Amino acid sequence: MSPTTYLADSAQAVLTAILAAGQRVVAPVEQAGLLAFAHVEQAEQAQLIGQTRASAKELAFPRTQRLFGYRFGNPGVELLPGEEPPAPTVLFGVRPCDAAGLAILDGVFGAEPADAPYLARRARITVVGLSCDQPQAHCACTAVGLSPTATDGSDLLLTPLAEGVLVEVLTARGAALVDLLGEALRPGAADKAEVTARAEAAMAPRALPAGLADGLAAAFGEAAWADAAARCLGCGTCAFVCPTCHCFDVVDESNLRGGQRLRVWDACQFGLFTLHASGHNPRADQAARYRQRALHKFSYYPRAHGRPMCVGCGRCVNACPAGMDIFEVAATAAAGQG
Amino acid sequence: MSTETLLTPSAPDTATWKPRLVAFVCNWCTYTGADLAGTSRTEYPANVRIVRLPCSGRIDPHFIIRAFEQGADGVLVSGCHPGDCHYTAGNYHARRKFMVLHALAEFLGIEPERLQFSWVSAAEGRKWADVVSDVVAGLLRVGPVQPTWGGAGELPVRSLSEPPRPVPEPLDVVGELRATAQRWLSDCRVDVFVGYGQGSLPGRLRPAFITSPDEVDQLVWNEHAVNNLATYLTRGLVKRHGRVGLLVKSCDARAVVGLLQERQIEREQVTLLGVPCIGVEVDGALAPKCHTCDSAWPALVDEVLSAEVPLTPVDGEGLAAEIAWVEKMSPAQRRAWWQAQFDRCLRCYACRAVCPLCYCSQCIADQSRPQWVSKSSDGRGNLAWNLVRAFHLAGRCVGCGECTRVCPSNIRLDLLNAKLAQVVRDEFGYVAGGDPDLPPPLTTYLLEDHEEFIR
Amino acid sequence: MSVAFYPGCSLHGTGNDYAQSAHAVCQRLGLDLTELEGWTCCGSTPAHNTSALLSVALSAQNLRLASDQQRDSLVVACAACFNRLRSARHEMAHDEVLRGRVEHVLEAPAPLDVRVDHLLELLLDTYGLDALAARVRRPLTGLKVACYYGCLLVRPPEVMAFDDAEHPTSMDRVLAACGAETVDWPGKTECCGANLSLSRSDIVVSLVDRLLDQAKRAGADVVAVACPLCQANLDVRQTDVTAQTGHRYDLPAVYFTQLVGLALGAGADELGLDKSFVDSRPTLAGWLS
Amino acid sequence: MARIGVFICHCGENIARNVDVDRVAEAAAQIPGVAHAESYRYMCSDPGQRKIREAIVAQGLTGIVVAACSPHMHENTFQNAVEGAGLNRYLCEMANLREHCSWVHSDREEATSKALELIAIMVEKVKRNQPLAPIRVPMTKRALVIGGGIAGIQAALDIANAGRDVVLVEREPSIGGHMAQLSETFPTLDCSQCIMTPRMVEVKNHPRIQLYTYAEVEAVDGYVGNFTVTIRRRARSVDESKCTGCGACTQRCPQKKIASEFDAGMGQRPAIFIPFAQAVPNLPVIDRTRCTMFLKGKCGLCAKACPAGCIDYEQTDTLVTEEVGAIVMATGFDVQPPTLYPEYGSDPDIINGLQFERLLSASGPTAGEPRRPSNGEVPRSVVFVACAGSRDPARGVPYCSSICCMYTAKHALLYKHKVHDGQAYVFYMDIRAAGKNYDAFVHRVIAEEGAQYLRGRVSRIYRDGDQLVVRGADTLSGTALTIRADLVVLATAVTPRPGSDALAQKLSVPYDAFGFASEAHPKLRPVETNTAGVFLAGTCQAPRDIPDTVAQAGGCAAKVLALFSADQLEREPVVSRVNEATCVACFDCERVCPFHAPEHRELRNRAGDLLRVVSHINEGVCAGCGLCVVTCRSHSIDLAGFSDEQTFAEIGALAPF
Repeated sequence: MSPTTYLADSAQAVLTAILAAGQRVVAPVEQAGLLAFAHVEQAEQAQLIGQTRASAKELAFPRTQRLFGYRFGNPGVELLPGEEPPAPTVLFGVRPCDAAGLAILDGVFGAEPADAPYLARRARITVVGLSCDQPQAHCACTAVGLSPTATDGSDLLLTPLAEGVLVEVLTARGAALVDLLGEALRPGAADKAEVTARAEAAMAPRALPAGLADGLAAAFGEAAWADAAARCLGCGTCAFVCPTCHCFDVVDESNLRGGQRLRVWDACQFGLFTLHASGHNPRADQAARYRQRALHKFSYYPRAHGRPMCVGCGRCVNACPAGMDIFEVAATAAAGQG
Repeated sequence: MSTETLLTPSAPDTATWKPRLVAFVCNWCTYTGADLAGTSRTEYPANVRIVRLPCSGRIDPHFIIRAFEQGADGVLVSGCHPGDCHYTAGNYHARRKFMVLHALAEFLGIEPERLQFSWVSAAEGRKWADVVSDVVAGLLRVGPVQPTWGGAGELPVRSLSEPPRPVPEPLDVVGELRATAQRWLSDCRVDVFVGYGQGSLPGRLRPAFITSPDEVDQLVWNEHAVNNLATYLTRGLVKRHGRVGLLVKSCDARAVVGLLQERQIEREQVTLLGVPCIGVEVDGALAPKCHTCDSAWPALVDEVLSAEVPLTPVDGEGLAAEIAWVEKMSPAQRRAWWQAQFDRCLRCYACRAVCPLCYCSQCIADQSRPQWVSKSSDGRGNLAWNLVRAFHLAGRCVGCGECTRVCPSNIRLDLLNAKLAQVVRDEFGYVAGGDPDLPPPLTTYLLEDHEEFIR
Repeated sequence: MSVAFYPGCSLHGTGNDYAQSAHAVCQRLGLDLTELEGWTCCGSTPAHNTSALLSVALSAQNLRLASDQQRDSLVVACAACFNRLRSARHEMAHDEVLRGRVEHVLEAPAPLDVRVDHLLELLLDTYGLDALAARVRRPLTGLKVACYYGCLLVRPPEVMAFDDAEHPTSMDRVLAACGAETVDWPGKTECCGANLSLSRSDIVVSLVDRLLDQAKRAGADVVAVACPLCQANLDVRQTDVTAQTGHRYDLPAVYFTQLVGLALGAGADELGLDKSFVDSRPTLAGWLS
Repeated sequence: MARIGVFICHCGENIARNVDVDRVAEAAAQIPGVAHAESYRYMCSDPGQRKIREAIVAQGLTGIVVAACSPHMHENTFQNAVEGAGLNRYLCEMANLREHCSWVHSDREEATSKALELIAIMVEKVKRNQPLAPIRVPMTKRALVIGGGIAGIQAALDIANAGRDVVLVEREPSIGGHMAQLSETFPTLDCSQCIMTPRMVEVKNHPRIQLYTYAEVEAVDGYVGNFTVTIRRRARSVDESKCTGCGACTQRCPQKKIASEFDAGMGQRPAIFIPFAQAVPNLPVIDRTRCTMFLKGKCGLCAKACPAGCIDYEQTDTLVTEEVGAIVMATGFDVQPPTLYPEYGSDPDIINGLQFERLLSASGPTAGEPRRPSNGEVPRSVVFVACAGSRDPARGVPYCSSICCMYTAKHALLYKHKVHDGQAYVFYMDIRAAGKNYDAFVHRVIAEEGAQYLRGRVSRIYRDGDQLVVRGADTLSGTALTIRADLVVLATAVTPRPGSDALAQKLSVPYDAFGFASEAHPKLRPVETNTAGVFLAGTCQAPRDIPDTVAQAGGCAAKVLALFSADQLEREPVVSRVNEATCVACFDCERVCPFHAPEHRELRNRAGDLLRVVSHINEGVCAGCGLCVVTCRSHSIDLAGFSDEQTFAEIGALAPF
């Protein structure tokens, strides 16, 4: 039985070893002034400080995914396969919040009936998490029961220590990766509590009120949603940068000869999201749409799964063009009810 | 055949490649001119496929984009000579639209050979044959379209902005701002006052909607007041509250002009409070739009806050310098540069959501019969979306820069907008956001509009 | 704008009163009229009767010099030189083959960057009539002038692009700005006989007779000209006219620059008023202080 | 599910020579959605058409592609054939295999594969075609004629005599136009007024003609069959209902020396005047720009003189509105003044042809005796100059004014008839005498009347004492000429009537660079315009003489009556339609539409509350250009027959097989 923790010189060194082992790696890199997950071939390309603008979900749940193709004959239609999933990949440098997001998506897409295209991609991904030692102003993982060093969703978790990094092996897939890394890892253990405490202390205090799930559900009919959502402009930024949002649309694109059926990201803040073919829209205004987002995250999902559908990465707060803050809105709405 | 090749062309076999030219032509002149080439048995290359439409004014730029998506190597647009239009003015309007499209295509690095325009009359069968031969020869010269949209790889990134400038100390207008808002609300002059309040993150402001005179203390003003509040005018604000009081900077006021011009609001529904502004902050520095802003004082306003405005000379080139930088690249480089940007587009439509002039109740990007813009967030759909967005704002964009500020993927939408604003200014002598009584430049024309780009 | 003055051969010979008065005028107006260094013959009539290439190349050579000397414009007083230089420029601009041949001869690129302007254009367009009127010290009030343009200044219209070819008024406007009264007369663009003066003086005499007759009938005190050959024909041939037809006119033919100079306060000698056969000084006495 | 039939025509050998029609038919049958494909030697022949009709019925086809010649050639033929089999005619499209393929590509392989693609494109389109029904709009069977010259009078009388009401609007105080000013007409030398004035009176007395003189069209709204016209009736300052036309007022007016417009400045009139003796209506009008009462606030002599008390200095312009279904534009022409060429100078004895007409007219200021304006003497020598502005792109107008050759010949003849010993010279470029008996007339003037015709141009005209000296060239003899003349008559260029361009804009009728209104087609639709329901008569369209003008006016009347012959208007259904649900009412469509088809439609709920205002395209006006469709950013407008979806489908078929 292999040990469950190792020590290494640095996260960079671990990455170097993974690349040396011939693994395909996706890691945060800087592109046009922002951090994004991209394919790296050298460890130096990776940027291991800070938060990527978009979450890590795209690798498993791409923006656009071909479900299948078809070709028109005369008569008949010939079906063609869907996308070929990418080669096995190590997703390196994933923050604990993003890794936890993948864990939530695994639950959603893995539940029966299981989502084959997602699982096909997910099965080829090994997640190497990287604990947060420099949280940002919008970070809120502690408010949703996670921590800067949480292990959810990671196969391996690296936690920077005063000297070197602690490598926690969390899954069999993680262990398999470790087996490829040879001397870069030394068996050993360290306590990450101090790292955790220091990072948490650096975070702005944010908390969700107790009984939020029920409070929000009770506030469903409140007129206050309209005020709360007044500044929301109805774009999809919050959903698209969110590690846990997973709504999608299915569209066909075709011409005389054939076409393809695609799955593309969708967002509940779009007016079109719930528009019926009849022209009726059950969520007719932005207030209803914003309420849906808040309740899905903090009421419906927690009531079913026992935890919020939010990992506290704070991206939606940071990226919102209009300064919407879902924590603030949810707390206010629930409190207003009480 | 794989599914890719059904919709998106794969890299052609250069040995057997023959250019595919799609010609969009008007029914009365060019189609008939092509008929005449036939009756005169004037031979020309068989590479052309004609799509007949009633008028060059009916040739939608989307058709051209779609033709490229469907594997055309080149597109030829042809109609009646000026003065010959069957519908009197269709080609004059078309000429303006194509002037803008032509400039946009060039700016994006699409080789000029691929997008050609001509006037061919019903009597010019010979000219039709010559034009087709010539365009096909041009396509042979530039070769097949490389299906590069959608997989750019790494590209050199350069920060284009002029050296960042510090943000000046904000003017102290808060007291008068609150007092004015209070007065307006107390006097029932407005039912809601829209200004800026403190955001939930440190150093951020966000829109604030004040409906009671007691709440005016929530209003603040400083260099973080970035949002263009005019956007809210077409987002149900009037319907929900009635008369709106709106705090506007000079750039925001220009957007209000656009909305008046396009009849989206009635002047009397809105009471404008102008705030003198000497610059706002984006990404820790003075916003690029402020480098070249020459007016601290908004126009059109009903009242204006008083302040001592320091004289700051407008000496920057702002976006013009960056446009020039982009234009210095070769077409291929330009194309790759833009492609890398568009590839990042998530299709979150934040650019659309914040734009004060994107107010359609149903955006064409959301329509599916026909599907104007591919919904896929890949090279194809992203190119179409970004082209359409820029084209629809040509002559209308007031340069508030909100789209670029909010883009989570840092796409330089402001450069596209500013380039088209340049074209509209240079070609049609028009600057958006000035006079609410002028017609928008793409809804009018002059007989003497330039047409050097048309054969 | 930097200009060079192209005098041409006549202005250094028979027409030196034209040159004298042109310099006097420009000096008083503060216009630089430095001669083009190293100028040569424009080709005149003989060249283009001999060889089209030669006539263009000779003029082009002078334009080349002006270009080398960083001049934007070549200012010309003689109507014939003006015609040749502007024609050469026009022909080079419109005939690529010819341009190539000229470049071969010049061993240099065709100097199309240099404009050719007549002195009248300099006063009208560059200096401006209002500015000119403001500098007038002795208005020519009461002096009736028949402005005579002749053929070369205005024709062919598409090449010369100088005023209305059939009814030019530029000289009229310049002299009106100086206070003179210009008369409307039918002869302003008729031919004076030009260089037939030597070979067929009979023709010249009959043409001059008609011109003087028309000017006289229109009430002119003097005829103003912008060409040394026109001046010579209208001036020198008056005795022949009298001898052959019995018509006596005693109508002075003066350069328009002499009249402008007069208005600007220049003296008779400075303007070369002593150099003509029909003495203009008695007619102009009232303005010679 | 679409069941498309493809019918490929050999066109004899025209298509079959370069296109392998059998292979195309075979491949076309494989195109998704194609239920039937066949080829035939002549598809447009009766048996060919029968094949189409039979296949529609037998195969239950839902759309037809005829792959043959240009749709401009046979679209109508095949639409009729399709309709004959019970299928909507707009479910038929044509693929142009002849003009656009077999005739221009000689490589049989290339032409064949292109032909198949052209068919695929149209198959994709026709799958999305919608059955369309012709548009029917109600119609006001009443015509407006603008301009009361011979063109307008003829059109008005023809329409009225056929039993339809006519509104005739004339800008001047009297109808009659230029023809009333003329002396005698070429080549027959009828007295112009003698043939004109009875027609003027007929107009006035016609029960079906509503005449507005001294009035202008202020605004035109609506569309064919349904125009609303606002007419400004300018204040005559005379009460029409009371005035008897006795003329007492005009005799008392102290202002007597105003140049008469009717006499083209050759005669004079008072400030209150009846333009000419036979004016219709025979009513005076006060020229307020010259009347002492209006300029100085006192006078009132005419009011005192009027026995009926009908002078009304306070009268104001009034606006009247008329509903009409068709409009005839007959605004006529003007001639340029005789001062175009500075080298001719401006001399009282240099006049234009119209002024000479007045000098020759029995009703003119000299009672038909030609006299010199300068001194009233009879000219002994007259020089006529043709093309004095026409056909001179450098300084005048480039076009031929069409009537000058003939009226100049007539002038020379009339002058010789009146001044037997006078000499007439005519300078001309060439003689254009293309009408019936015209050439004979010119020859008569030269040979029998002794007018001296000189082929050449006049370079200069100047006064010499009492006479004019005309210098010119006779290019036939190669000599320069100097002619001493007492009078010079310049045949100056015919131009459109000032203001006719503004009127054309109101009518949405295009006009050329000179201001002449443009016909819809120079050969086949010479009296129609591109604005349905608006027709052109006379010289507002181009210079022409009286017989042509009268014929064209009659043509207009026939077109108007043909339009009125149906109970409703029927129009091609290729029109734009607005999706009211997505229209955001920016009204850019209204800004770009050349035809003013977009209207503002109010959407109300059942309680009648205004919900929104949206654009609505008036189908009666829409010409189907599609400009609004492209301009609409939300694409809330689409064009039937050339819809966005159809076009996208065509583009989707462009990729190679």
